[in-house]
Amino acid sequence: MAATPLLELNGINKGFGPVQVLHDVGLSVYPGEVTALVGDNGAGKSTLVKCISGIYQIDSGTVTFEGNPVSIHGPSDASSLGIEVVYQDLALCDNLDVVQNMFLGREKKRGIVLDEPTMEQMAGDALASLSVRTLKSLRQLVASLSGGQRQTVAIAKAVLWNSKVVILDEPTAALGVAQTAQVLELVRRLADNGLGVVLISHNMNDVFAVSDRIAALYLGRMAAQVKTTDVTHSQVVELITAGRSGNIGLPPEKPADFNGDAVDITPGGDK
Amino acid sequence: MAATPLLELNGINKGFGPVQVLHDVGLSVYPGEVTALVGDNGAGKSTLVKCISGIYQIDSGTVTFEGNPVSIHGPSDASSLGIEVVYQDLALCDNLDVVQNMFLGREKKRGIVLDEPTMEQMAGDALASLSVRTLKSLRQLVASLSGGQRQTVAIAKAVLWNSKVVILDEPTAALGVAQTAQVLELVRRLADNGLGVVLISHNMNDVFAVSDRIAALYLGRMAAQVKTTDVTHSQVVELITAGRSGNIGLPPEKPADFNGDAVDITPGGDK
Amino acid sequence: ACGDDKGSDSGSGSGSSSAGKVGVILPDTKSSQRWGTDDPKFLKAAFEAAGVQVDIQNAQGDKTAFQTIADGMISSGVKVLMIVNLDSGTGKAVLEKAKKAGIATIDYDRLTLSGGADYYVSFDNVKVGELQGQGLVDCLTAKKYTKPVVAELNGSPTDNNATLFAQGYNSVLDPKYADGTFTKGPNQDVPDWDNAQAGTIFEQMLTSNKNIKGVLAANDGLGNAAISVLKKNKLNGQVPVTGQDATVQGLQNILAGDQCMTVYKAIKKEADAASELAIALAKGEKPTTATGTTKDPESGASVPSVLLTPVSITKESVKDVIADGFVTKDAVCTADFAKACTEAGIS
Amino acid sequence: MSTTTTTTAGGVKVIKPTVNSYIRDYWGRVRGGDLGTLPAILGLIVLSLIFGISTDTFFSGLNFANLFNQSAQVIFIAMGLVFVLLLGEIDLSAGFASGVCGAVVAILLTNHGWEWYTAIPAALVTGLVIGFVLGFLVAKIGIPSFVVTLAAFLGFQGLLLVLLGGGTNISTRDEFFNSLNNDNLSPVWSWILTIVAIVGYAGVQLNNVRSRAKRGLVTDPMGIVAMRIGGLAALLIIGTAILSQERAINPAINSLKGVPIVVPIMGIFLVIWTFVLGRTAYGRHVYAVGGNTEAARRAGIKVDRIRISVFVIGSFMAAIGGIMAVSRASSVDPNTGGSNILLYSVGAAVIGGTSLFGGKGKVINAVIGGAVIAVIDNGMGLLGFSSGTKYIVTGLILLVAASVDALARRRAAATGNR
Amino acid sequence: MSTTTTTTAGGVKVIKPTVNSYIRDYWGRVRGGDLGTLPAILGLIVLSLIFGISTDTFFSGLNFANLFNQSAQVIFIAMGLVFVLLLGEIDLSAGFASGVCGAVVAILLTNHGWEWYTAIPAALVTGLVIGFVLGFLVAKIGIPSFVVTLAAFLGFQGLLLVLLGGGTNISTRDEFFNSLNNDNLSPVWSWILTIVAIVGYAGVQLNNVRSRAKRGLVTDPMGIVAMRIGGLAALLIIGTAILSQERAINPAINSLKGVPIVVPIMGIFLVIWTFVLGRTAYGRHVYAVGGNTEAARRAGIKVDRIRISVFVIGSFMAAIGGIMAVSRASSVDPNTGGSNILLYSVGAAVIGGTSLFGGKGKVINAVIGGAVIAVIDNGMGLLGFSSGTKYIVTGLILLVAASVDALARRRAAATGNR
Ligand SMILES: Nc1ncnc2c1ncn2[C@@H]1O[C@H](COP(=O)(O)OP(=O)(O)OP(=O)(O)O)[C@@H](O)[C@H]1O
Ligand SMILES: Nc1ncnc2c1ncn2[C@@H]1O[C@H](COP(=O)(O)OP(=O)(O)OP(=O)(O)O)[C@@H](O)[C@H]1O
Ligand SMILES: O[C@@H]1[C@@H](O)[C@H](O)OC[C@H]1O
Ligand SMILES: [Mg+2]
Ligand SMILES: [Mg+2]
Repeated sequence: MAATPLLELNGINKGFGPVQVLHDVGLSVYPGEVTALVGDNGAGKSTLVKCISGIYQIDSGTVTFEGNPVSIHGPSDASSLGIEVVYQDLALCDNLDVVQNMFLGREKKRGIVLDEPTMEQMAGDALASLSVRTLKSLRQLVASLSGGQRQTVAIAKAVLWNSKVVILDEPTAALGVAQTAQVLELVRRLADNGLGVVLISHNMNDVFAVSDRIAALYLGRMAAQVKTTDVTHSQVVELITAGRSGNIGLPPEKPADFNGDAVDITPGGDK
Repeated sequence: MAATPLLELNGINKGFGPVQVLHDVGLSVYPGEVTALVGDNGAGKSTLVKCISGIYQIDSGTVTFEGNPVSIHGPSDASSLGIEVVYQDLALCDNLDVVQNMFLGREKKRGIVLDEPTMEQMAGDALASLSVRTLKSLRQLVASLSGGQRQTVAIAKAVLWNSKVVILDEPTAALGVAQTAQVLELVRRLADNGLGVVLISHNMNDVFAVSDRIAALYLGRMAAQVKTTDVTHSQVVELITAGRSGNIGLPPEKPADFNGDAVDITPGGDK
Repeated sequence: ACGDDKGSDSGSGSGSSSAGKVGVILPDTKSSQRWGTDDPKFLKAAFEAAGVQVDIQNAQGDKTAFQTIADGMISSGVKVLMIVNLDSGTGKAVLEKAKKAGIATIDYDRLTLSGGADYYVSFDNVKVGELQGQGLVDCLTAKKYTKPVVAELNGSPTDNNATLFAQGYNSVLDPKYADGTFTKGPNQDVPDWDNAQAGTIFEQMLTSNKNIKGVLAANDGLGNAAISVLKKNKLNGQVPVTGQDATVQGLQNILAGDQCMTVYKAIKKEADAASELAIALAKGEKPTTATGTTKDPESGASVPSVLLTPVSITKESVKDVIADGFVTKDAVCTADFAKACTEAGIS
Repeated sequence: MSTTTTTTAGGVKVIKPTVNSYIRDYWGRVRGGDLGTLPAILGLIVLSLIFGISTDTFFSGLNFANLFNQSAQVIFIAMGLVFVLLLGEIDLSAGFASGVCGAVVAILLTNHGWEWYTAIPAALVTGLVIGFVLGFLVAKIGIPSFVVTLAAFLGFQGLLLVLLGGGTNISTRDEFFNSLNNDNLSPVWSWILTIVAIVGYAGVQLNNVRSRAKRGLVTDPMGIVAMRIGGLAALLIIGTAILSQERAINPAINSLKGVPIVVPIMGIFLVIWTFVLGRTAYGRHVYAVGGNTEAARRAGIKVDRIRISVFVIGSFMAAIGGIMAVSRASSVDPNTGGSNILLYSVGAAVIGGTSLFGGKGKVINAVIGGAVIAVIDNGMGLLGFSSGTKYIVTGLILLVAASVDALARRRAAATGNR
Repeated sequence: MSTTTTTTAGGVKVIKPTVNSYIRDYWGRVRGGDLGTLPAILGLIVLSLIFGISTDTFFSGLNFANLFNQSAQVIFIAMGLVFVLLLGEIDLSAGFASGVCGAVVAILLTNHGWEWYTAIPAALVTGLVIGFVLGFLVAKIGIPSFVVTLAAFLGFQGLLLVLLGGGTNISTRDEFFNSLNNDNLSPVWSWILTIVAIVGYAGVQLNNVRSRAKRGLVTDPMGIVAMRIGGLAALLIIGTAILSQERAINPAINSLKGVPIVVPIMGIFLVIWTFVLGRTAYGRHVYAVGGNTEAARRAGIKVDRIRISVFVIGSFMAAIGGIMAVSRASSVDPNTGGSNILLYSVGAAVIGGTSLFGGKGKVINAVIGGAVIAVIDNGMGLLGFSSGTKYIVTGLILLVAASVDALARRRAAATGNR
């Protein structure tokens, strides 16, 4: 495995109004490796992903890509660097069909005219590789897809492109047994092809099955980033739920540190 | 376990325009039991749930509740029968806060005035029982919640009420380890209190952990409804992916039967 | 297809064989109530009496609708087209299209500049303005105010008549301003003759210029808007207001002493004169009544015209308007005004 | 930090806020872009200062009083439109509906000799019926509200003409009726109402704190509650004091003082509708349907009924707006409720912060937005521009007022709020 | 069933449709409520029949030709508004923007003696600039489009008054310019254009089938393609034949025949914008931003640029609408683009099936909706009702036309589509 990370975050802070969600978060993504990002509900995983892809502007901190400091101001910056993201809130256009969604923003053209046949064919191939069998038509509006079908479209959309880093935010949450297996296999294959992959998941079996490293977020702080082979299942669960496990994880917490996270921000919100 | 089902579906058919999604589906939900509804992505599980709760009108078929035929024309009919549903697409109002969402349509009042203190307290208690720890405030808008937090709110919303049947469509998909355990425990507890529970899940471990019966949908047909103790893990997976396993499941398929499901409904959809 | 007398405004005497149909387009109902009530009534009566079919429509201030109505009348085969234009531009376009189809044209009340209509029937609109100006001078003189401040509420900037009215009253008032008898106060146009806007415009004039002592309002609707504001400030009766059109509301305001005068344009006479011309044209005859001419200031052409004389109406002469049959005594002398009516000699 | 941690609802750790922490939080929210009506109020203040500097009458008591009468029609219509907009619907017919209801009252008063206390209810009922029909067509037949109310916009314009016999102006002479949007309360009554309002507000605020405290729920610090009550009291007292001064043009002839009658009427509706939206289940359901119709439907809310009801409220308030317009002009004409009334009313709601996409808005928005529009119109009138210039400047001012708001909210978007 | 199963894209089993199965599917979709422009077209036919029966001139060639000239302004503005509405935005200023651009062209032609080929581009550039400013304020400053364009509505109204020197009107005398929305093509040219249009359409359709077939993708059955081409051809040929007849009231004075010049202009814009929306990446992005702005942003689409662009297109088409209005009236006045023009234009787009919430609509909607409105206006004019009645009946007809659509779509909702 290469020693220099492909993508490196340092000291990332992010708050919404009076609420501080991420505190000094650091994360390294190595090429050819799957980094699992785990954490409790509301720990800040999706927020971190959106900071990386430029959907949110970070309050402070640095992002380094292939050794160079970069600043990402929007999703198009991220994708031009070669970072692809499958978001947890899938962000598909309900009024467009499957093919149209998959190529959104990167349509194939002949001259200025859209090359529909090519796109239809490529979309079909990508979906087929993800074990999609119940889709009635590639021209079906996304609005009418089942939960799992939507998720597959979002995943297929992200892996269509030659990118360097792929981030998947709970990609298998809505998937069936076979589809989940396909996606995990895909994740592994991407990493084996030299990409840096970040996989967010609550499923420890999946995490241990495909990841090389595990990064655990706890209440907006990076509790620990460890090699998967160095930890046990239950250690990771402890990191997720308590922020530390034995001698790994955050330093013993001073309770006051976290009080700030539990301020009721709208006292008497019903006036 | 009681012999008469609490809720019984027979010969349910449902199509959207030219697409037939459910074919002659039958399902029995017994009081005091957890019935797991499984099936591949796009098999028709969520559609079936929406037919039960009156979001979709069925094309034909009968619904029997506590032995009496009923016709459900809308969600309010379902909830007045005592059927509560947690939908896969959570259906929360982003512009309302957590408490407001949880009591939506069934607000506590004093006279004509909303009784906010009571609702706030009840909501807090319900959420606490589901291991929610990262929520900043009960008065936070739902729009700003994490995926798992949203899901917890939706579940808490459904179990606040004294109902007879609770249907949960992939309730743990976005949940963390601890929260998932809580929800499964809750599901079991509900059944033990005599309710009929339907749990939709793609996670076989969860299914086998809590369910009494398993109903498998395959391409819109009910492949089999069996006791959990009578089948193995791999048999269920076979039912899901092939519609039959050994001598259980749908009769050997005549391929022509399913052609209809794969018609491209928008040939040349790009004109 | 149905019978020819489909339109609700069509004449009853469709028996007359020789006469063709006449189309009349009125402008709106906002600039003055006359277009919605008086003109259609009098015109219809005149055509019906002559047994000539007529189609009267109102464009409701919409010039696109104005043209569409004209198109429809032309395609349904009218012999004569009579219009009160919304502005000279569309008026001209309509007149030209009619002429190309071989239809005779009449400008009613408002002259279409460069329009080249065959005939023009109206009042002398500059004269209307002069009467308003003179009326205000008389009322202010009677009140013995020294150097009274006069506010002007002009008509719509898009109505050529409004320009003519202003020309008239300013020709009377400007010398008074110049020689210091009167003081020139605020002066604003009221878009579309909109009464509600006129109210706010006048209220603000009064707020910023508290010693306004006279209001030249271009018609009764605008006058009433000013009177409401004066009433609110309990100044009604002390500040003379002018008007035009001799509407029931205007006449009542005069009787109540809140309005100084109005200008009565004998609309029935105007309608009769116009319909007389149109009837002759519809029968294919050459009209003889258009003895005067009006010079189109833009094209310089002389348009054969019938020009009637407007009359200034004050409290004493309200009865003349009633006597002329323009408004009924019942309408004006309601319970609230019974006493004032008797005082004004209306029996 | 000297905060006391209390554990309440659902084991969620909460900290009892102090005045300091409350202000810090509020400031954090403002910096985060959660501004509420703040920008519109700021805009109002800036506009007032500009007009106050450039004319010498803008800040006179007379002009202050005028503002209320001038803005009444738009504000009442806008209050009703807030409900319609909350559902993401639109009512293009509100302007002419107000005209029709105004015509009804004028005709009954003047032509049929009814008394105000029968004629006004008749007009209000007309409003209710209109709203019901509109709502029915939208909710039950499913025609988009834009089309239904466009048709009604045309239809009511015609109805108004027919009612007015083709276009006559009808004067109203009922003293009480005309006084509604022209006359003033006596100074004594003005003060009594002011005090009632202050005491009422204080009562509600304190009661709220008490009932939450009793449950052990987080409450606002008393200091903040006191500041709120004090703020409102100061505002009302200053306003009433100004309006109680003599402001007649010629005090020798007649005296003009006191709060315009229309002010307490506006106040009452503001309180009622704010209560309905904020404190009743009905109001909650309006927000829910506007935020996510499907979620509301699944929660068992009768979406159709809510939809019909907002049109009923919309047209009812339009009727009141129409009554105020007719009262002010002491007459009705075929253009009452026409011209820019509709756009100004929708504009008032939107400028105040109501979203056209539903789910976001308050009744106070209508009042503040209406005030912005009225101040612009009023100030422009004092400046005496020509009509062309006036339109242009009005447009520009509107734009500037709106961009204060927009720029503030952009920050909100940048920090991810909403 | 005699269908051939082919396995194409992504292993998804697909069946090659036959004419029969295609029609069956289409019928299934229609019964499921997926109606497209069908209801509006149906409404159009029903309305035409009603007016044709109740007047003897509605179906005359002259009246048919009038319809195009009468509807031109609204249809051009509505075409541009479709883009704005697709993004869920609104442009209240489109009417007066068309007036301003019309004034620019008239002033340049008449007062400054420019030629039409310089004056018209100047007006179009004015439109582009207006659109850019509006779009910039919405996209970059973040003011809601309702407020920006309400301000612009007022501003342009004023600008128009100022341009026209306070209220005069300006006549245009340029023959070519005036002919644009008044005169007709010669019958020979009419036929040539008709044939070009038919051949072009056939070419596109057949090419489409060929290129899909080459890839082994599912194609429409040839029978259906032939029916489509045949249908369009029949429509155009019948129309051209009617319009090539003599239709002058008094052919002796001047002859009137051929397709109105404005028809091919409309046709060209219809084709261009349909192409842009349906076949280019830009069009795709417009739908995406309208459907889900956040998803579009995440897909790397420059949302702000798209937002600005739709206002540019909107005002550009408004400029063309203004040019047509001025040409038709051979003059411009301060009310050009005022009155009901704006509401009718938005109404045209909405009646045709464009959603006010964004993401759904086609340019053809504007044409069909505009035709519905024009037919109502035209037919009502022939019936000769009094103004009040006319407004009421117009409103009612609009309502009836819209409820056909609504009732059909309700079924769609019932079956879960959209
Ligand atoms: N726009 C916002 N405004 C305020 N708070 C927010 C906002 N977005 C997220 N949060 C809060 O930030 C925290 C982190 O949210 P995030 O979505 O990153 O969690 P997560 O780790 O992805 O959780 P999950 O596993 O449930 O998806 C949550 O407590 C959430 O309520
Ligand atoms: N409104 C609709 N119009 C057309 N097809 C639809 C519609 N809704 C659902 N479908 C189709 O019906 C099938 C069943 O969908 P459904 O959502 O019930 O699946 P599901 O079993 O819940 O799948 P998942 O596990 O992915 O949630 C899918 O193929 C879907 O594309
Ligand atoms: O009578 C007046 C008419 O001549 C003018 O054109 O419009 C306003 C009316 O008051
Ligand atoms: Mg998340
Ligand atoms: Mg599902």
